[in-house]
Amino acid sequence: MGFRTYVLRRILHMIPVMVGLSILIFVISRVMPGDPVRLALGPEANIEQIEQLRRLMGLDKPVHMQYISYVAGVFRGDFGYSLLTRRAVAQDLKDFFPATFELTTLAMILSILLGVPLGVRAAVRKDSLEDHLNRVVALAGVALPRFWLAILLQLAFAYHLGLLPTIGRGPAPASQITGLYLLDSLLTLDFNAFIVSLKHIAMPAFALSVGTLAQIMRLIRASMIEEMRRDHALAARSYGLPSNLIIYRYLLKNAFTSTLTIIGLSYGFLLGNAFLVERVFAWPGMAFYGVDTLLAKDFNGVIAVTLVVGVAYAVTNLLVDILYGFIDPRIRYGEG
Amino acid sequence: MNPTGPLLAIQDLGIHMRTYEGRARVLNGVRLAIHEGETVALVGETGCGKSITAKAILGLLPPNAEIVSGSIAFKGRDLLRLSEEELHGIRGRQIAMIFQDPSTALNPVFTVGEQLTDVVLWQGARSATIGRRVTPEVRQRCLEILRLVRIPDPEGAFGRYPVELSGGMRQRVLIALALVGRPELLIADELGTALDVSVQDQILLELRELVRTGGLSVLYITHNLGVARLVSDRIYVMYGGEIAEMAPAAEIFRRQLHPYSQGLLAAVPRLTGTMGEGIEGRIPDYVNPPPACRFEPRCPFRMEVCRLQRPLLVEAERDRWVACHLHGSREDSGSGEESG
Amino acid sequence: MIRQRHLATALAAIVAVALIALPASVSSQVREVPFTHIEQQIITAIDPAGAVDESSMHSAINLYDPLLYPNVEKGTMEPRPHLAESWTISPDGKTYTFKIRRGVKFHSGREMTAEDVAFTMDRVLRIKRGFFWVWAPVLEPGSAKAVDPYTVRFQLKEAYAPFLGTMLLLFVMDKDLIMANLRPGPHGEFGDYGASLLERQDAGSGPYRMEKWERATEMVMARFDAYWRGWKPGQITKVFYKTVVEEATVKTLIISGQADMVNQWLSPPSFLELKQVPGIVVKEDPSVQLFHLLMNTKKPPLDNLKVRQAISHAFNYDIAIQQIFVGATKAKGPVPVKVPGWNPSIVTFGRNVARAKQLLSEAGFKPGDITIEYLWITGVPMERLIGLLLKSNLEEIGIKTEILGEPWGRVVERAAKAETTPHITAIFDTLKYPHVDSHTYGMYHPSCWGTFRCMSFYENPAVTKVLEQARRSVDTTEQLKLYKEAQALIVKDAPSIYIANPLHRIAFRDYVKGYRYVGLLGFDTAFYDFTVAK
Amino acid sequence: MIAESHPAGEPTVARAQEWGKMWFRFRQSSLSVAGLGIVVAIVFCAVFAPVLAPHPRHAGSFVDFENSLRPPSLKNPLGTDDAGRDILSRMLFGARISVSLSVIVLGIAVAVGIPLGLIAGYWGGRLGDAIMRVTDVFLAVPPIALALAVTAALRPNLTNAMIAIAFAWWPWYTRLVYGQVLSLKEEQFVEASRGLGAGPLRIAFREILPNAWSTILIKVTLDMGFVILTASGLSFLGLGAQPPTAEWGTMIAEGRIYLPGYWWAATFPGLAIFMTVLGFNLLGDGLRDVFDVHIEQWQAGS
Amino acid sequence: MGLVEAEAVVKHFPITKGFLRRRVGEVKAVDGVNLSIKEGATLALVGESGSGKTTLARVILRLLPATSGRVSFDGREITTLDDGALRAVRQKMQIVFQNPASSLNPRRRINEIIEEPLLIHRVGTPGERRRRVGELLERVELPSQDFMFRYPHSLSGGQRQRVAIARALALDPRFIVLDEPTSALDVSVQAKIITLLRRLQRDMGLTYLVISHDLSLVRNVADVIAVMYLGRVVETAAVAALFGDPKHPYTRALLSAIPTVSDEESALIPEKITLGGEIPSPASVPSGCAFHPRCYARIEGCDRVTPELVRVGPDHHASCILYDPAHGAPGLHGGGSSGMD
Repeated sequence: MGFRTYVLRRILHMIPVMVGLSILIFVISRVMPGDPVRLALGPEANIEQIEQLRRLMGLDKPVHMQYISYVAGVFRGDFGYSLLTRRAVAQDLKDFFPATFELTTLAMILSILLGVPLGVRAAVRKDSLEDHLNRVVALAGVALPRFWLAILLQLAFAYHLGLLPTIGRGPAPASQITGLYLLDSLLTLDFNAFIVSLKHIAMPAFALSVGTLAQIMRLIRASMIEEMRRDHALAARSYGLPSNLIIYRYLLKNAFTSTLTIIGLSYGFLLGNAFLVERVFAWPGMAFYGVDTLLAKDFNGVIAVTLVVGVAYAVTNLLVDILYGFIDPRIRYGEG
Repeated sequence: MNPTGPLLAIQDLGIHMRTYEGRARVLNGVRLAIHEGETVALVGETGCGKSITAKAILGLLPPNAEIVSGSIAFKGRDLLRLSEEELHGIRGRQIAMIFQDPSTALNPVFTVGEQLTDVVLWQGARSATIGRRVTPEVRQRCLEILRLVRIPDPEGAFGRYPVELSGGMRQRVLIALALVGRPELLIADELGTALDVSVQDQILLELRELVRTGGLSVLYITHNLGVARLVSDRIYVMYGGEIAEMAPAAEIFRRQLHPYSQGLLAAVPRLTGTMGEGIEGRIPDYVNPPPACRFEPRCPFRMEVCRLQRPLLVEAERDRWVACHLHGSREDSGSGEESG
Repeated sequence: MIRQRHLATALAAIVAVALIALPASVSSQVREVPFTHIEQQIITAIDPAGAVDESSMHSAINLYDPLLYPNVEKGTMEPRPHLAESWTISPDGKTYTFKIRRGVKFHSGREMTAEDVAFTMDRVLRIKRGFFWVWAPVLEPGSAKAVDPYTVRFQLKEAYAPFLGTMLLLFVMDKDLIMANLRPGPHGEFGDYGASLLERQDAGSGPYRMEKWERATEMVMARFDAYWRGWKPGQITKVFYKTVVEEATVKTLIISGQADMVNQWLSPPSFLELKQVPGIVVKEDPSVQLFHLLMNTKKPPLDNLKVRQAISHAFNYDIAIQQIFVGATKAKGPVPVKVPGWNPSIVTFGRNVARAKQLLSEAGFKPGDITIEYLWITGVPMERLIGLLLKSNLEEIGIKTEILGEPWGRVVERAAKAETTPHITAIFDTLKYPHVDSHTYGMYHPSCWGTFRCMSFYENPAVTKVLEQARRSVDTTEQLKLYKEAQALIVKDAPSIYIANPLHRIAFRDYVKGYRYVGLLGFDTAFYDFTVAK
Repeated sequence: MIAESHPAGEPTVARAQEWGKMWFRFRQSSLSVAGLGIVVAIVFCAVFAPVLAPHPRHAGSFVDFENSLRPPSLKNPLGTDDAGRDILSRMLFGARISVSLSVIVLGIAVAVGIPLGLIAGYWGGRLGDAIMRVTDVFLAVPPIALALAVTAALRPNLTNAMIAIAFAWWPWYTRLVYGQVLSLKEEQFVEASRGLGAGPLRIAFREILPNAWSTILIKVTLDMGFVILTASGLSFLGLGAQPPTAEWGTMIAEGRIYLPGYWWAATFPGLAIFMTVLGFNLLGDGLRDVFDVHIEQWQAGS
Repeated sequence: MGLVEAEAVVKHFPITKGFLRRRVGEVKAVDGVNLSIKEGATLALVGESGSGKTTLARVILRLLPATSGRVSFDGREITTLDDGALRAVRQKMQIVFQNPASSLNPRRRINEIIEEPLLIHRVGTPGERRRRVGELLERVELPSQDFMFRYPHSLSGGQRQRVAIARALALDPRFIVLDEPTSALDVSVQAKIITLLRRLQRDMGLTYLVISHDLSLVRNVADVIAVMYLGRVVETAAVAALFGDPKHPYTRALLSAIPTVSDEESALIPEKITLGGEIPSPASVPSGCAFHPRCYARIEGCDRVTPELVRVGPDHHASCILYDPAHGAPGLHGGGSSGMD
């Protein structure tokens, strides 16, 4: 099986999963006991108004018809109308998604940049005090309730030290290109804005990354230890190659490759935890929006957020798989 | 016989390993010598300690191993007393090892060229820089070695990943990697035994040719007596972490002095249609080994003394050394070092 | 001559204004006064005809001007002139005529006229959102007419006691701006009635313009330079109105100085904590809020008056007002004590466990027979504590309680029908318009069934009759008498456990001046009133 | 008689040896032992909460607002919460809830996930495909997001939170078992069993499943912590246990508004969750060392 | 008529390509093999990796379905049997795998492992089964009480293989496939196992199909040998004939590469022939005679003609163009076959 075919198949595999996901979440949203229309119209609305809006939104039709028209809408880029924000859900997503994307991406980068070297060090110094310390700290990262950590961070860095802003994304850079503040300010060489954005994103990104970082550190440690036991590691030593070359080029590439798919999966945990972290930091992202729509029983918002999260997760894993194939020739040359 | 002494001389090497079951006395007073230009085979069954011996020479023992006694003298220098840095200078450039399994001893995510280039560039260096500067000379040197080990289309192989190569080709690449540093001593661990017999045959022949033309000394580690007979000048038979017997290759196949060697050879199925009964029992428990002779519980000729006193490796006949109470020393043992 | 003198005065005035304004405009650029206010609830809509919650009111009050304004200067909620300079009421109480102030500019720069006022009223009545329900009983589209550019007349179907007070809630909108930006929608010739426009910008004449609005997190408002009331140094020029859900975060923000003012919904212990921080002022005022537990009179066994009375007797009011609400006054009936029209002669229930037990057995229930559901709104911790107190009090008389927290939306949803409404629901009710009617007719007249304010589903024909009479009564004394009579009747039927008129607390940095509490929902957070003296 | 029906008591001896060896491997890491210690302590607390708690009534409908938010003292070692209840007592009872919540959720996930994984992996075919497709759908969103959606669709309480989490959790076991089956299916002992004429049911349950148990056990151990974390996340958003239930997540959610001034109300339950999850994670790591025969196993001469 | 007969057995594995899993080719693992094993005899399948010998054995046991061809056991065709009938036949056909470390379930005790076939086929009462397990352990020369309750990993390789053999014997089979039964073992242990297998064959009248790449071993255990190369049998003969007078160039090369341990043996093998290259992948079998790219005796036509297995002596068949009557040039090999006709 060629690599290109493999990628193509992975992409096409996403379609039934997304259809399934949309059905699942559609059904869940329709059995929710709340009446979003009532909710949207406010406490003083009367029956007539409610019925009117219900018709307008097609909620009087049978569920499968609602689903079909929803899917048809999605293909036109129309995710329906949000009863919570009273505008097109697509517009909401456009506004909220970049914030989440920026946050989770930075958290992921942070996790990898910190987790990989820590994992390598722990593996190299296996069973030393440093290793034990690393492991306990890493496990602590996994074990901390994320929202609790977020609050503690706020108390430490904003309340006691006053170093970082407590909430929000900060002011948007003058020119918005991608909607990612860090990137936009860099692109326009607006370093002040960059620093401001960085200060704002620092705590939420760290709070979010801690678990994944720990996960990655553990994985890298385990697979580095495994790689170090392999014949080719011993062989490399026997050739008289310097240890930094062996560890950081030879073994790390193998270890990273074998942990790559799990790193991709851990992006899911990041997205999941974003639902809690964004709330604490009042980060205007999709997860924040998602919780609000959920509490407001805003069907269209909930479904759209779930789908976007699903797609983001799937695309990440797809990219990871492609990257995996790219660095591991065993995949590229179709062993499996 | 050799005024300068052997190239490599292992004396009384003892290695213990910490395991769950306790302290495993894996090597017990191993003694082995290799002279310049000589090919020596270390023969033994699974778990007899032959690979540990090889790894001990290069200082590549696993972390739970502990050297408790002895010395490994290479050109007069005791490798066991060298620092990791000094060993680093020896590995690959003076002593090189060809690993056993071609499917696992190559790094799967780097091309053959990358792995060779790195060895050419960084062998013996303290640390490597980030980039790889592949000059035409480096590339030339790599291709030259690939040609030396008879890889067809070296240019093509240079850019390939191990997974794209056949087993025989991978084995050749492993040999190439070991030869890059022009070592004086080559350790070949079960060379070719993971390959099909027809391919194994090619590789062994080619290596023999390389050794002959390059004046290399070789330590072959194998469980296959036929292979040992094919390639070596002298054979050490190892049992239970000890050297049971040493003899010139031609002679040991005619007549074995140690009961273990006898049993082992008898067990080999022959084309003549004969095949022995095998040896009773199983390899010794290294945590609680037999008190004196480690072969004693399985030995058909065991005597009282075998349980009380450890038999030492003595020269029972000319050039034939054996560790067994059945064979006394030819003269005053210890007067002469074993020699080839 | 006279004209000339006028002209001269006008010229002089212009010159004077120019002289003051010129350096002022220069210096005003230098002296920006930013202000950060934190609220825990999001602004659901900035269209005043879109929502009635406190945050949305904040946006309306600052972006728009109501026709009348509470008399904050005197510390009362009595209506005083604002956009309307004066008004007359016909003797039958059915015709209200307002004189509109001249020279009021919308943010578009156009001058406001009576047309705009009439348009605004029609729009609310047609959209049927926001405060429309306040006017719906007496007005319909077309009831408001512009007599001339500066006179508007409202023709009511019948006399309506709270009408003048409701004019505080009529936030006048820029008709031309809206009509120029119609999108297709359900309102015929009016399309969407500007709904989509008002998602992006305001159409008001208020002291601030909306600069940016991210619904979930932040609204930025900037000073409207041409505001008709003018500007003085020290007034706030830019407002960052942020939404932060977490109470701990809110505290962190004000303590660290990242916020200048935080909202009233923090818990009493939090305010206690803030009080001890130097540089922070916690202002406490007796509120016009009512905190009560609505008992669903249509749901057995609470349909039995004796059971309701028993529960009312079982509750420990002292602990609630002293230890949970810390410093609240005990609620005396549905009307908060400070509201004009409250009936001081009402006798409410007090804690009497023996009596409660007796009532319960009279009603035919034995201990353990009854399990009731108590609903509280997640995010309002005091309601949870009251629930815990109620549970422990009711245990004493053998009633079991299940405590259930649900988000506000779900509470509203469950209020729709008596069957879905829980036995007891905890509600903070703030005066919606400055009239006793809000807490009597608005909570106990069957017309309000289905809304969260009427989760008692209270029905007593005698009370209904009195309430309707009171509303229609033109004579103020008569009116108040009727409302007081209604209060007495209602309390006897025990449709709610009246617990507290809590203290209204708000925290701000000590350099913020000019804050005053008037009781009416949202009107204390008019940023125009504040000055910052750092 | 007994000796005959149960020859020589050998199995118990052999088993004891096995356990002994496992315990030896486990002991090698002090962190694993620490993890076990924490877990044992928490289970102990859960079982003996009524005995250990200084004020057992405080876990119920007791209130004492006079003593609300008192800092740690001799009477209340970890302080009191906003209803004047002893936090230590409530935390001890909270251990019961958290542990049983995890056990129930994982019980459901295992009971549903494993058979499905076995069927999908061993029988395969159209049914297997269908199972894995459905599993993929469930795995397409993070569990907490899915659990959130489900809790929002139900009445918020402890039982429903459990149902919601289990709803999002089972596919992980299906996928785990599926992967295990796929690799074990290729093992020779499975082929050997097939060669002997064993039916699929026998192979799935007698040959494959016993070999997957260790992996499942490790995951269950690690998940014990993660379920508690997820549940606390739901409680944080007000979708979990209802008052006066002394659930840790709810306790944090209730106490967090009093930070930083009355720090103890949220901090101690937070620590409890932290320690529990840490304990189960360390234990899980330790078990992995025990079961993963590759690690540290030395074979002489090979 | 042998106990086990294979006729024109073909086993192809499809190679799919592209997104739609189009079938673009086949791995011709077994490509038309005829075999006949006489009752009580031992047939050895010899070949290097990729020759298809293991696949063939699995097809014979119906652990894999055949693509085409027939396999019969005791005169009864088993390629088309339904599951129920197959179960009955399975009792009489057993397999012992190459690696006892992986063919024994690590989570089961030895007694459970040996008892398993009895349980599957519902043989006997628990007491009878227990006695039977003890008997079987004795038969494979393992002290029964000591071993019964241990787990496989606490046994040595040789002991494990004995357990595997005991399991295979549990149902009194008539035919056992021995798939590289000793290649994972040391020579001294190998000899013990071979001795045991021989004795069992003698005592129980078993029929063996041995799969091996070790010609020296095969020389000592087999009656008849079939040499496979890329899915086809290239030569088959009685042991003496094959070693004494190998006909096929591949067989000769294989024999010449055997590492020997004595001069007597060295004298028995053909002069050293070193083959170039390695076995091609079964997915791309060369045209004509599959061996031709590596063959030292290649002649014109080898790349076009697929040679049939033809009789080259009594019970001696080879498939090489040199012996094909249609292309015959027997002169070339006259020397080698002298005295055999």
